[in-house]
Amino acid sequence: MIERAISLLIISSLFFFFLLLTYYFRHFIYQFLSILVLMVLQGVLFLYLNAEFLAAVQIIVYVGAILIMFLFSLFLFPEEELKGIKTDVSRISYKTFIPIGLLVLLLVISLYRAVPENYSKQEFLSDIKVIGNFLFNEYWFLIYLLAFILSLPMVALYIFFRREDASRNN
Amino acid sequence: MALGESLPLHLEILIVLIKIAIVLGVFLFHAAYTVYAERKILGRMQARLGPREVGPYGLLQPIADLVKLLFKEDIVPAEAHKTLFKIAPLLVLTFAIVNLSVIPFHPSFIIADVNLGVLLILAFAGLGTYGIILAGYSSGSKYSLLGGLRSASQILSYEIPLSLSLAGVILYAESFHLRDIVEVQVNSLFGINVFPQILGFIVFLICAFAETNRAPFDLPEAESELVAGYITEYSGFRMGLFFLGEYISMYVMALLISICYFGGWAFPWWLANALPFLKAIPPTLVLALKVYFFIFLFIWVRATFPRYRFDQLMSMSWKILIPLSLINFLIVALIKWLGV
Amino acid sequence: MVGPDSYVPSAYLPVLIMLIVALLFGLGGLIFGALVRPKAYYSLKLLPYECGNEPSGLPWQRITIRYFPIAILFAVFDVEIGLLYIWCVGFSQLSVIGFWIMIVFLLIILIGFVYDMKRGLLDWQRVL
Amino acid sequence: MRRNPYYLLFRDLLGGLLITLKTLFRKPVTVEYPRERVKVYPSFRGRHALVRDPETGDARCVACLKCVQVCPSRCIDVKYEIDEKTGARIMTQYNIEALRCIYCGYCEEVCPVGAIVLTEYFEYSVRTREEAFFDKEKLLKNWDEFIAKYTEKVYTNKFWNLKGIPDVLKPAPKRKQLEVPVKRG
Repeated sequence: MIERAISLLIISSLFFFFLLLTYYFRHFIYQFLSILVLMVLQGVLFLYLNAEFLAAVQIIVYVGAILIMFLFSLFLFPEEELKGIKTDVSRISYKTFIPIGLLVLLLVISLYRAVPENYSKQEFLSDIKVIGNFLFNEYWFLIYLLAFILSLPMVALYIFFRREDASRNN
Repeated sequence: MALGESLPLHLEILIVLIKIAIVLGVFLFHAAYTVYAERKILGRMQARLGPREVGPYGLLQPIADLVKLLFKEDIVPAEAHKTLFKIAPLLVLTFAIVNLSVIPFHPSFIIADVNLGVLLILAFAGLGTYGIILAGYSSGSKYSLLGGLRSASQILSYEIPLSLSLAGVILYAESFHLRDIVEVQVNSLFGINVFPQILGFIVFLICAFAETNRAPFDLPEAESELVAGYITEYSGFRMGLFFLGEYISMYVMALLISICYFGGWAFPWWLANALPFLKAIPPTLVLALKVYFFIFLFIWVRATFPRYRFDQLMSMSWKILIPLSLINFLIVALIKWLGV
Repeated sequence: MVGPDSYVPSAYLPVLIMLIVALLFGLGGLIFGALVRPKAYYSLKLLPYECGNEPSGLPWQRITIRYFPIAILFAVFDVEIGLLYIWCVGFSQLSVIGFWIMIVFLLIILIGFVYDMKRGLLDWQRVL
Repeated sequence: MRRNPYYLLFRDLLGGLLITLKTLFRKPVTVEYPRERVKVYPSFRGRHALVRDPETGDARCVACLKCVQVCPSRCIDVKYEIDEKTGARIMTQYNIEALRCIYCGYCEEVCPVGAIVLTEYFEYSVRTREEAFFDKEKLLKNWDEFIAKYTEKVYTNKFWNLKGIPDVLKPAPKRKQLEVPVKRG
């Protein structure tokens, strides 16, 4: 097991190194790149937990999709504007936490059952088929919820864009 | 099947290295000569001759190109982000080559025998997109930035119908491993996946053209509007790395098409029963012939069709290909569910 | 079966080796090229290409917002595809509800998608 | 948008693919220039030359200046003296700036004695602008170089408008007299 210890040590030290780099860099594209490496490293860590599907989804969804979304939204600002941005804590109001709290509550409600008896714990972690059956047969309500959560931004997108367009025309 | 069980670890690594050397050698040779074949076929399709000065029939042209690229000056524009500018072509090439490690070339020849073959290819495609965006961003030129963004959003939009049409194949085989996909489809009703999933095949083919930035979807290299897109500022060997990446990803796509939809190294059972001598052909050769046909198709389409406009490209992906691939997926799901 | 606390993903080692070899291949070519190629720069050569004109301003301006919905839609569909793939792999052991929940899932996603499409978010030229 | 339902069969796309496939097996139209040569037709207009009269050994030009007048790009410059005994003009300088020439052939056509000619020789390229500036000696030398490779005994140019040249040899517009309607009354 010494190779596992060594490789985990290497990965975690790389993790901290790139974590420090996100603070070190001033230019947003380099900060973004270090976050990207962090996400890939997280995928590798999932591999070490014998969760290979989770690792692949981590890379496909987080690195391939969500970070690209971040990047595009960073491109929306010219470079000079990004330099002047400072955090303003007072703008964060308690209303922000209401949807997050609701989401957490729903997750807890839907996850109130533990893993059923007939799924062995070892297989449950590593075998994709077992995960699939577990998700779709037992926790189908979560999938149903997720569908609404996913279709929400698509509807919100249009409203956001229409407002953006109108303000630009004025 | 973990490494280091039957043999000592360093021997296993040596075997893997030898396998990688073989695969890399074969594919770099093929990529170089695909450039030659493309120029030759494009020439003949336009009633021209193509390259024929260097060596007999111009056969040494790829080597001459390589030497030229190596000896060309490497220019990094003054306003560029230097580090990113230098890393970006390496990213594109690396993530194109890594895809080869999960593709089986023979029932028993595969570099990394992992369960998640298709998913890894999708993951590396997502990572390779960053090479293109960063190349566009870091060049410090307006054409590059626009080309990089366009190319990235093109690849992003075409990855969805691509993976949706692959979902039909995965559903049929119930496995991500490309070897399982071949074995299941050889024993299925039609012998190849094209017949129940003709829609999925067409969508996959179109998306393969768009994913590899080939004509008629070569928007990032649209000479008429964006000079050369994200490779405007690149010169010398760095530009060569981009081209190598493009040609290798072309081969990956051709391999995926022939493995997922045309039975890979095997002939469908009805053809093998009708013509028994086909069983004597070595499996890798069968796969290679299928791949060569699709590479020829890539070149053929480039010689024939004009380029799409950018908004046509996007609306085609979202409005036509995604619904089509979903329909294909639902058909496969119904077939499986009803147990036909 | 090896538990998660002592598991080494050795099946992925060849992928890592392939990654390193590919990187070394590209780097090797670049380093060899750096040894042999000429280096005769002058300031005119290092200008970004702008059809022969002097470049006017930096390229990093505000880009059109039209790229942004594509990224969001891609993220949504990517999550969907991740779920779809799990569903595909475990298909033969699905229960009836397991089969239909995916169809419902796809339909709900499609409702949002069709809404965007009808409102013209994907038409590049249309003003919203 | 309503389309022909045959559109779904991709007939136009497949037809396009078929055209390129057919062209693949056609003979290429390329001429590999240094090894193969295109046939040069008699009315080709190439490098300028002044015809050397075999009897006098000099140019046949009579310095009538018609070519200078007719040249659209004004690249011909002629200087002459007047012989005091006979009153005839004697051409002393004849300069052509070949870089400005548009190879229209008007100078040949208008020349009453057939002195200037645009030969059928086209393989000339220069490294400096001065080399493309032809004076009298250069033009005569051009003629010598051209006529040395010429195999037939008599040379005639299709653009020369001399008396005695049969109509068949003249370019097409000259053979047919164009009739221009004139408004009457």
